[in-house]
Amino acid sequence: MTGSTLYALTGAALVGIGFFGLISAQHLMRRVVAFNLIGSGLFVFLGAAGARSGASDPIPQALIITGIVVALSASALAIGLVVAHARASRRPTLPEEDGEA
Amino acid sequence: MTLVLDLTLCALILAVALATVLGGGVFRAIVFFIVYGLLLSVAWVRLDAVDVALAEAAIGAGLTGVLFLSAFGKLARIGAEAEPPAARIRGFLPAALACAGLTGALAWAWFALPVPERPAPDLATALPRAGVENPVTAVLLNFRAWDTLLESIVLLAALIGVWMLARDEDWHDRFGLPQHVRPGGVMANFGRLLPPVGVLVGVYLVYVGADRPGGAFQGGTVLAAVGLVAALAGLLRPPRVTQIVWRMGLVAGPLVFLVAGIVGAILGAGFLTLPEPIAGSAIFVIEIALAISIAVTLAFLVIGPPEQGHRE
Amino acid sequence: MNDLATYAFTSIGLFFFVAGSVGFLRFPDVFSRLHALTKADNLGLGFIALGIAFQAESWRLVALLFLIWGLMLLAAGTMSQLIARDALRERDGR
Amino acid sequence: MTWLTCVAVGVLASLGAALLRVWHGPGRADRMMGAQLAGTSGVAVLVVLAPLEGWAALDVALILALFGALAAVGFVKAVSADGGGDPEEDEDLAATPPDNGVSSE
Repeated sequence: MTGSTLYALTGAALVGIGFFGLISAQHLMRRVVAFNLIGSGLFVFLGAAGARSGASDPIPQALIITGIVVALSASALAIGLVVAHARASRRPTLPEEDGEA
Repeated sequence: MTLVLDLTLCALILAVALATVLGGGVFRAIVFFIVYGLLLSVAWVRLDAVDVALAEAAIGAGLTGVLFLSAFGKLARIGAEAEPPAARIRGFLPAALACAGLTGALAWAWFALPVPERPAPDLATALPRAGVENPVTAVLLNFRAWDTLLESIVLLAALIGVWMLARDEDWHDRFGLPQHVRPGGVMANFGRLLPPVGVLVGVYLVYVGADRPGGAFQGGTVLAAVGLVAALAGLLRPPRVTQIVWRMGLVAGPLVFLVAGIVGAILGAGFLTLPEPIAGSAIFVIEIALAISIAVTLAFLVIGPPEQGHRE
Repeated sequence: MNDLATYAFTSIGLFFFVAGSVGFLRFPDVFSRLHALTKADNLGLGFIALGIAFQAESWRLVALLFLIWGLMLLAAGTMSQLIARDALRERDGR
Repeated sequence: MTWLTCVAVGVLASLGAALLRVWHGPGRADRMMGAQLAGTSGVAVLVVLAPLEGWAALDVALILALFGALAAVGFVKAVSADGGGDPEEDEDLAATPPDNGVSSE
C-alpha cells in the first residue's frame, strides 16, 4: 500500500509545517491558519491509517468528520478572539512580542 | 500511473502548505489556505473517504474562506492586517529542526506500529445491526454516539464563546455586519439562483446519509454555507440572538440525540445504545435534527457575533 | 467508440486548462488574466465533463455532470464580475 | 483507463504552475483568482477521476462547484468599505443606504 504510506508521510510533513508556522508567525491570524494546518495534517495521517489495509475503515472517517467540524468551530472562536484583541489593543500580535524587532 | 497522480497531489498539497507558512502577508496565507482546503478534498476522494471529502469540500470551499476573509477585512479596517516588521524570528534553525523532528517522529510511528486488522472484526459483525447501510453513519450515530453527542455540544460551546465577544449595546442586533448589495446586481442574482440548488443538495445529502456517502454533518455544512450565501447576498437577513425559534434550532440536535439515548436506556439497551428494531428510524430522526443544529450553529459561527452598530 | 470520444474531449479539455494557466501567468494585467481564467478554464471543464459523460453508466450521471458544469459557469461569471469591479475600484483609488 | 489519470495529473500540474501567480500577486484580486482556479481545477480532477473512483466523487465535485464563488463573494464583501458592501454599489449613487435592521420587526 504505497498510496496510503505516501499520504501518511504527507500528513506527517503537514504537521511539521503547521507547527513551524505556529512558532514562527507573529500575526495571530497566521497562527490560526498554521494551527489548522496541524489539525488537517493529523486528519490526513489518521485517514491514511484507515486506508492502510485496502478496505477503508469507517471509524477514522467518522472521527475525522467530527474533527473537521470542531476544527472549524474552534477557528471561528479563535478568529473572534483575534479580532476582539486587535480592536482593543490595535495590534494583531500578542503583547509579549510587541517589543521584538 | 495512480502513484504519479498521488505524488503530484501530495507534492502540490505540501507546496501549498509551505507557501501558507512561509509566504509573507496575511492575505497570501489565507488564499493559500483556501487552495489547500480544495486540494485536500481531492485527497480524501483518493483515500477512499468520500464522506470526509464531502465535509471537507463544504467547509474548505465554503465556510473557512468566508470566515478568514471577513476577519481579514475587519483587521484591515482597523489597520491591523499588516505583519510586524520582524519578519523572521530569532532561532529560525532550531524551530525548523524541531518541526522536522516532529515530522520524523510521526513517520517513524507509521512504519514502527503494527498494521491492525481493518476494518475491525467487531465492526463487521456489528454493522448488520446498526440499522443503516453507510458504515460511517453507523459509527457516527450508533456505535460511537457518545462522541457525536458531545461533539454537537462542543459546537454550541464554541458558538456561546463567539457570542460572548459581542458588545453589550449590540446584543439585541442581528448577527454579523450589516450586509447590503446593489438591487438586481450580480451578487443579488447569485444569491437568488444558488440557494434553491444548494438547499436541494443539502437535504439530499442528509436524506441519503443512511445508505450512501452523506449524512447530518455533510448536509448540515452545505446548508450552513447556503444560508451564508443568502445572508451575504442580502436575500436573508441574519436573525437575532434573542429569537427563540433559532435558539431551538441550535439545541434540537443534541436534545433529540439525548432523548433517543434515554429511550434506549428505558428499553433496556443501555444509555445511547439504539435497540436494533428501532435503530434505522431513530437514526433518521436524529440525523434530521442534528443536520438542522449543525447548519444553524456553523452559519452563526461564521457570520460572527452581532456587530451591526459597530463603527471603526 | 465511447472511449475514443472520451480521449478526444478530455484532451481538448486539458488543452484549455493548460492554456488558461499560461494566460493566467503571462497576461499583463488583472482584467486580461480574468479572461484567461474564466473563459479558458470553464471551457476546459465543459469539454472534460463532456468526455466523461461518454463513460457514464446512467443518464442521471450525465445530468449531474452538466449540473456541475452549469454551477461552475455561474460561479465563474459571478466571481469575474465581482473581482473585476473590485480591481477597478482599487485601481481608481475609490 | 490510464488516460484519465494522465489528464488528472495534467490538470493538477497546470494548477501548480498557476499557483505561482498566487505567490507573486501583485494585487489581492490576482491571488483571489488563483483560489477560483484551484476550485475549477479541483472540480475537473474529481470529474475526471469519477469513472475510476466510483461515481460518488461527482457528489464532491457538485459541492465544490456549488460554492465555487463563495470565497470570491466573501472577499469582495470583506474588502468593501464597511465589510458588508458590494463593489457594484459604488456605480449606483441612488443605492439605498445600509439598513441596520433597527426599525423593522
